[in-house]
Amino acid sequence: MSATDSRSAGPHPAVALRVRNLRVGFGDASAADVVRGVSFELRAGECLAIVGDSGSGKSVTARSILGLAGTAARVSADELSLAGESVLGLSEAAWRRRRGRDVGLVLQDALASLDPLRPIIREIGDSLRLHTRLDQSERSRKVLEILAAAGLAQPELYAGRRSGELSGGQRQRALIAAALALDPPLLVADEPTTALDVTVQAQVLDLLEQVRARGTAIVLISHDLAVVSRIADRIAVIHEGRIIETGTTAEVLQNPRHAETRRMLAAVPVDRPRGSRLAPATAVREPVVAHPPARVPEHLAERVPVSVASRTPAAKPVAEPVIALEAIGLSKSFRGPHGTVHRAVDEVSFRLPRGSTLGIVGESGSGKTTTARLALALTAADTGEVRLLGEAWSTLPERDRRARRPLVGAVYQDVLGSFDPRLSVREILHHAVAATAGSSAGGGSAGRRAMAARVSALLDDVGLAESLLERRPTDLSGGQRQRVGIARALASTPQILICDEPVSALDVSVQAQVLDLLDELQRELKLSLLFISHDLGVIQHVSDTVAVMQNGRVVETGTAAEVFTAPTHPYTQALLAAVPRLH
Amino acid sequence: MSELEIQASATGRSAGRSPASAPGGFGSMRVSVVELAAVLVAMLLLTAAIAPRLLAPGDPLAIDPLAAFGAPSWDHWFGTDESGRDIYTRVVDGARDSLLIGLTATVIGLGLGAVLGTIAGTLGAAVDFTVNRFLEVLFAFPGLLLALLFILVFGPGPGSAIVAVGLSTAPGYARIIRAQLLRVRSSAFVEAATVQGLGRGRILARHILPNTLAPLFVLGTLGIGQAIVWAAALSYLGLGAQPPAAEWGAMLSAGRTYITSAWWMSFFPGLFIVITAVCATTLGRSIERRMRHA
Amino acid sequence: MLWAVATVTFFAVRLIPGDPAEAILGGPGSQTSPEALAAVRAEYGLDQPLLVQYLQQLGRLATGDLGRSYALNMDVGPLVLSQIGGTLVLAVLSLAVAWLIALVLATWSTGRGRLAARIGTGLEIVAAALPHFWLATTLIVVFSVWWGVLPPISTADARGLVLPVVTLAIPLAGFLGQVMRESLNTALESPFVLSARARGESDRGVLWRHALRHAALPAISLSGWAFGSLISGAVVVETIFARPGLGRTLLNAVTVRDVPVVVGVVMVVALAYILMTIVTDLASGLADPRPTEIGNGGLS
Amino acid sequence: MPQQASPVFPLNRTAFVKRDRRMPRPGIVPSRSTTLAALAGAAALGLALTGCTSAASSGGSDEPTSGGTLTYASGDAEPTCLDPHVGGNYPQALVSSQFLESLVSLDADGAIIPWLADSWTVSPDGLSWEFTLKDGVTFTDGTPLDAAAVQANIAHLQDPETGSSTGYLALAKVTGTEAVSDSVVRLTLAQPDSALLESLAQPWLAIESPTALMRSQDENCAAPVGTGPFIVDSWVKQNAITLVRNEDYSSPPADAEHDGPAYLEEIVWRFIPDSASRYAALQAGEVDVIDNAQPDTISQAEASDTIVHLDAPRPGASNRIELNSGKAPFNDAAVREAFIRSANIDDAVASLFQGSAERSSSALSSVEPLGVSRPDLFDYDPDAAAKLLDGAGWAEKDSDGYRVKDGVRLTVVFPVSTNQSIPAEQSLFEQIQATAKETGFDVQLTKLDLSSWYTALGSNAYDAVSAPYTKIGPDVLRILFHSDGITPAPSGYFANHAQVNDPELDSLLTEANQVSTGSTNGGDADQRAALYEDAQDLILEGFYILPLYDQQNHFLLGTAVEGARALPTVSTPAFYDAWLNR
Repeated sequence: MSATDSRSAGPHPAVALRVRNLRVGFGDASAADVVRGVSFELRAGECLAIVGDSGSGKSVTARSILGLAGTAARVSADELSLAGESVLGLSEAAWRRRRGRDVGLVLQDALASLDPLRPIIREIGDSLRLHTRLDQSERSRKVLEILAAAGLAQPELYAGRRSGELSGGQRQRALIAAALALDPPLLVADEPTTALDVTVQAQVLDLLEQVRARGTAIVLISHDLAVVSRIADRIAVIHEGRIIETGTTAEVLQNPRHAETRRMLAAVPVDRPRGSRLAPATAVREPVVAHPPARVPEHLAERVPVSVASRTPAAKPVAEPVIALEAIGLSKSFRGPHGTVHRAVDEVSFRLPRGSTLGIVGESGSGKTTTARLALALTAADTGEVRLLGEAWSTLPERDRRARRPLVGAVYQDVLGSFDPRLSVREILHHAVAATAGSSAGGGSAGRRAMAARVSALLDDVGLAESLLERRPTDLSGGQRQRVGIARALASTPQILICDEPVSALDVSVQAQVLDLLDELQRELKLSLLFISHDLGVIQHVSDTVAVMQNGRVVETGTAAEVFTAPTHPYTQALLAAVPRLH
Repeated sequence: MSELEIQASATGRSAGRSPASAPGGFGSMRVSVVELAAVLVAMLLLTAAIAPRLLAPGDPLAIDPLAAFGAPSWDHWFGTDESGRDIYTRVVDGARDSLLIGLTATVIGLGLGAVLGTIAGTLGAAVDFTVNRFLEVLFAFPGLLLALLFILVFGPGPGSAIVAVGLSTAPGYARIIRAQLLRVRSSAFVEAATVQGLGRGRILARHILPNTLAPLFVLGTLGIGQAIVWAAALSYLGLGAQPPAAEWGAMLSAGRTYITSAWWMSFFPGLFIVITAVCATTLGRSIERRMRHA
Repeated sequence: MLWAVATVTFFAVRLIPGDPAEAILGGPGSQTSPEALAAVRAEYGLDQPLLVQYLQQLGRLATGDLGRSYALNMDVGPLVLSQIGGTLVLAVLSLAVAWLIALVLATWSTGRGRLAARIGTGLEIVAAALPHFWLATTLIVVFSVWWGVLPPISTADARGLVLPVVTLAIPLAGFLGQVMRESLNTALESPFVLSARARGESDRGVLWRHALRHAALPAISLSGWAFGSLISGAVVVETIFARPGLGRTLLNAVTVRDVPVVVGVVMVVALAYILMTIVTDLASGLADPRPTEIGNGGLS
Repeated sequence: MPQQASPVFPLNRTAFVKRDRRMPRPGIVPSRSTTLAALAGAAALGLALTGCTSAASSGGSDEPTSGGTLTYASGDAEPTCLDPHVGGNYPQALVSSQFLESLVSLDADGAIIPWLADSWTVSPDGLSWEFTLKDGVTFTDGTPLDAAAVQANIAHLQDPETGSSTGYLALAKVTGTEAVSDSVVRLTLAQPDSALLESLAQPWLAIESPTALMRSQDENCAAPVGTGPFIVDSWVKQNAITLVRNEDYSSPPADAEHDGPAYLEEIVWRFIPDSASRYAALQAGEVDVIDNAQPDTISQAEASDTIVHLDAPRPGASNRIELNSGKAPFNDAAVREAFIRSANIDDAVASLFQGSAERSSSALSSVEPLGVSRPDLFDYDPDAAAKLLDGAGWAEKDSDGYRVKDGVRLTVVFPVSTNQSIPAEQSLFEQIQATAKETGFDVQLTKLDLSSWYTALGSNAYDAVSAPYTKIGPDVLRILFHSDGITPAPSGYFANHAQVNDPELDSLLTEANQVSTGSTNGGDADQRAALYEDAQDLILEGFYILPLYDQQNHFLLGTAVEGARALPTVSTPAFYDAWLNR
């Protein structure tokens, strides 16, 4: 590998990539540019992280480095050079000769980024086929070497498989291997670890670290400062198409100069105590996120008489049960493809005390989501039961359970899919209120006024402007959608909120706002939260108690403090070790 | 994810996609020239169907044997047929019958398909199984044969042709509707409604059916074109509209005999069948695109 | 399944007004004598109650005997066998040509800008709207009458196949092409295509190595349906181009109420359709080896 | 219209001769030398007219040359059985004329001439007929043609198992057969039958090998064995019948042009139901002869120099619209006449048939020597029609312009068979519909397939109908207009669509049929002609039918085809004398 020695050649290794005043726009010339003058440079063996929120222009920047911004893109720059050679205005044919050989690209979703119909050996072999004169058998041999180098154990076993037949980690390794097949001096990695489990994420970051150590220059694109801080030498923060801050990783993390950078740093939930704000009130563009601290439920009750009645717990005003939700020995199996039986949830028990948050954490396939569905009584458990406020819940027939459903709200990961696509925000909330208020809201103009008041109260609760009422969810941003989802869950004035990965599809900074919102609502409305996530940082931040799941079982429970400071189970320890932190 | 959105939207739409810049709904997409043309053609066809005399003041049935087989000319834009009738007038006049046949047949097919599909999708596994087998059987019949059999049982005529085309398109619709229903039924928003405590019936009425049946409009628009072609095929086989009605399929059928000597007799009715079908398809597709992006 | 087809067909055809015995005696045009009619009724069991006839027919079908044609003075089995070849050749060739046209059109017009895509889509929509009988006539006029390059009827050599195949293929290509284009565009926008480009793959390479395969999937599963529609089309095309085949047999049989032939042809067509569905399922499986259901998804 | 009941030349043939000078003509020229001269003239004329070199260079010979394959494209339905004894319809006659032969034939003047029978005699009472067979004729399977063979054929036709309809009815009066000697066969009749020879001349009563008739019906249907100039070689259903030359042929009819085997080596008999395809195939040279040529292609052919037109109207009835006198409104003769007077046929025929069909005003085909034409009865005269209707009580008109009586609209239900009426004829009906509307008739046309059409007739659900009927000789009148024909056969079929029920007519027709004649000449023949003339006057003056034109039967031939003609019997094409000049 030729690049290996270039790094050790001297204190100033060769410049691998130089970008000066890159501007990229789409559509009409009148439309605002997405990238508005980005400049940076990168030397061999160096890793530059470009960090920014959705829409900040970071991916477009990454793609422009490979000339892949798309046919509709207008790309201009004062300089764009790879290893000192300008690539501005290269013909498509010339670009093709460089791609894969001079620069490689790794995308986020390996499942979709590798052709699902072709075995990975062919996918990786394509780079060799395109840029070398190796014959078929030589290519196969080389691919196995590359896969091995990418850390894939037993490459000969997996090389013939398609991306869908590999695990997430194997897949991502294969994707990186494909980009590195010709050992290009520059690698562009666009969110390479997003949506991966923490342990896999750590492995992938380790792999990238090795690649960098071999002398490859890496441009790492991410929205998560914690992730990049692990391997980046320097960080460039991009915001609205401009790089607002660049510096070594240490400089940026410790002395952020720009407010946006500070905001992004603050949004990282890891090691942030329960209840502390992740998003500054001023940094949130939504109009009413900042609640007046004095606000209490009674304040709402004054404005909306209807909700007073429904907000008051229906039963047991005096001796309220201490446990909001309790799972006792839950098990659930699914039939697999070849008659195999897969035990998704295995003897799971937990307790959610009233007004507190129970975080369930685990990697994909650990049974978290099935647990959530069991808790919502959407599927029946094979054995065990879920009790709600000390009374039967999962064992009831659905008809009887229906009356108690308003007590439990749910917030979903795929919030867009959980909305009826025909409905506007107003209709979604109307339906939600009507579903529980049912008869009490009644008809007539009084009912309509009460309904309108309730809907605006809900919007107020989640910090959304009324101007969004007529929108459809597809026209909202990810954060706004999740707020609408929360408002819908609150419509029935539930006592318990079950949140299944509510923030995992969101950027860190938006995630911070949603987490803050949930925290506030919990305190204001005395909600009990069952919070499910694969992200230990999030769980650590939101939970009072934590249950760690692996392969359908709860392997460790305890208070957040116990679990995160003194984990007893080796799996928990491994998870914690893998959590990206701000270094 | 959102980065990919930009990639996807790189073809023309605003890449920023900030909420404020997307007013949403139909207005957000530009109307293309093709769509405009389709709307215009559709309006002309509707005018022809509702008030044919506006576009062609003549009598579509007026014969003039001495002017038979006239090539297109200033007096007769589309020429004359074997009885000296003006083909332009007849084509305009035929719009009503042809559109009516296409429309009614599609409505019947869709309606039947919707009922079958809904029954299959809602009344449990046993019914689903039965209906599904039934649909498979119907599907194994070539559509034209189904129509032929129907017409032979109930006799030829426009009514039969309409029902026959409707019948033979119904299995296709039913399958689409059933699949859509199953998809909607297992969708996250139906689950969300369950969590809200809605009963099965209300979920069905409020969420599942509307979302299943909403695409029917588009499906129908796309289907009208085919229905018209099918009905024309039946007329061509002499099983559709009866003389002297100026239905396009029947005109085409009559004109086919004279194809080597008077091409205009079959060309223009055929052209209008194709234009109508293309127009319906274009409109259907554009509505679908808009609904998807709305 | 076949039983259901047989039942539906039997009763549908028997509902048709008219006397099959007359059909047996060479159609109503001939001036039948009552004696002959009676003889024929007895010979074919038409004097039996309908239910008995139905059961008899089912019994025969179960033993693979398709019965005897009323009108053609021969057994249905050999008749169908003698006619199926022509239709199969026509259908298979048309399917192949339709695929070819759709592929060429889709690949030509993709990635060449909006105008090419518009033209491609437009051509597909128009093609899908073309009625077979109109297309056939137009082709005959142009290629046989005006230019005299292709025969308007079936011939011993392959030239006679060109026009009928093209007639059937063009509308089908319109449908296949629309589906193919849709999935081609989806595939071209997917991340794996971006990955491939990032490896230095050319437009052509992306198309042939990646996108086309994805584009072909829905079109393959559509081929079962397409086969059925080709049989419908064969009814018209075989008549116009004077080709021997099941379509023409069927049309003739339906018009003279030759129940055994109608049932026989429909059975064979249904069987062919079922086989075709199996073939397309296999082909889809070959083209897309991914497990169809949840399988190794999130749970493993 | 000069057409009268003259026994000479039917007008159409005259017209045809004028139009198609270059054509080999359907059996009008008695001697070979004249024909050859005519052929030579035709070739010369073709050259002179067109200057086309292909005709000259591609052969250019006036002498018939042997060999080659002729491809014939039929627009008629494909027969289900090639043995015309079984059933007996026109498509069978078309193809079986190539390989089967009858006892007698007709010459161009409609006179009976010998074929397989050299001569015949009839007893004075008309009940016994003796036919002397031609010597040395063998069937193509080697079986000799003898009296026993004829006996076997008549037995075959009369056997209900055979399922014969046309032949069966034609032999209705034959009660017995007897082999007088090897070469003389005697038929015994129950009553005299003046139409017997005409019946025997029909291809549906052709003589087949008795050995072959012993085979199963399936085998016999697939390849009947006769004495004809060609032999059925193979039959691929829905595609083609291949006929090969009979090298031992020895029995041409008396009006044939040569002796010995046919010139053509092979005939490929194809079925092309679509008329446009059929004509296109002829134009493209894929086929040599087509039948059922449509009027527009005929006029195109007339204008072209590569296609020759052969017009051979079928015998029997003319094409006519029959008015159902069995029920209202046409049970009133005045209404029938009003309808006839309100229909503008002449203009329609002129525009639709473009000169290929002549207006008829006879119940019989113009090739029938005994046909009576009454042009005066069938003029277009809407004023007269209106007066007739006024007089018949249909004086009022409703808002749509249709006549009404007692609140009932003057409606004429007119089912049209798409199988039996060519498109031009269907258009003609539409024009009648349009012109009759002006007088106040609401003509309701319904296009039906054959089965539905027969059903409509069988259930008496029609007021007007048009059905062709082919039969040699005026006896067809008895079938179409005798009141016996009103009663449907068990199949629901009946021939008297006009539902004429006139005892006077019945007795005329019966009597004419039983005139004892051995030939169509002499005193008996005159008596027969007179009876039929009276009968036709009754039919025409009763306004039961609206005659249109002869049963159209047009063939188009590629220029390479020489010497083809239509047999004067039922106008089926004959290729015995045909040869290919290419």
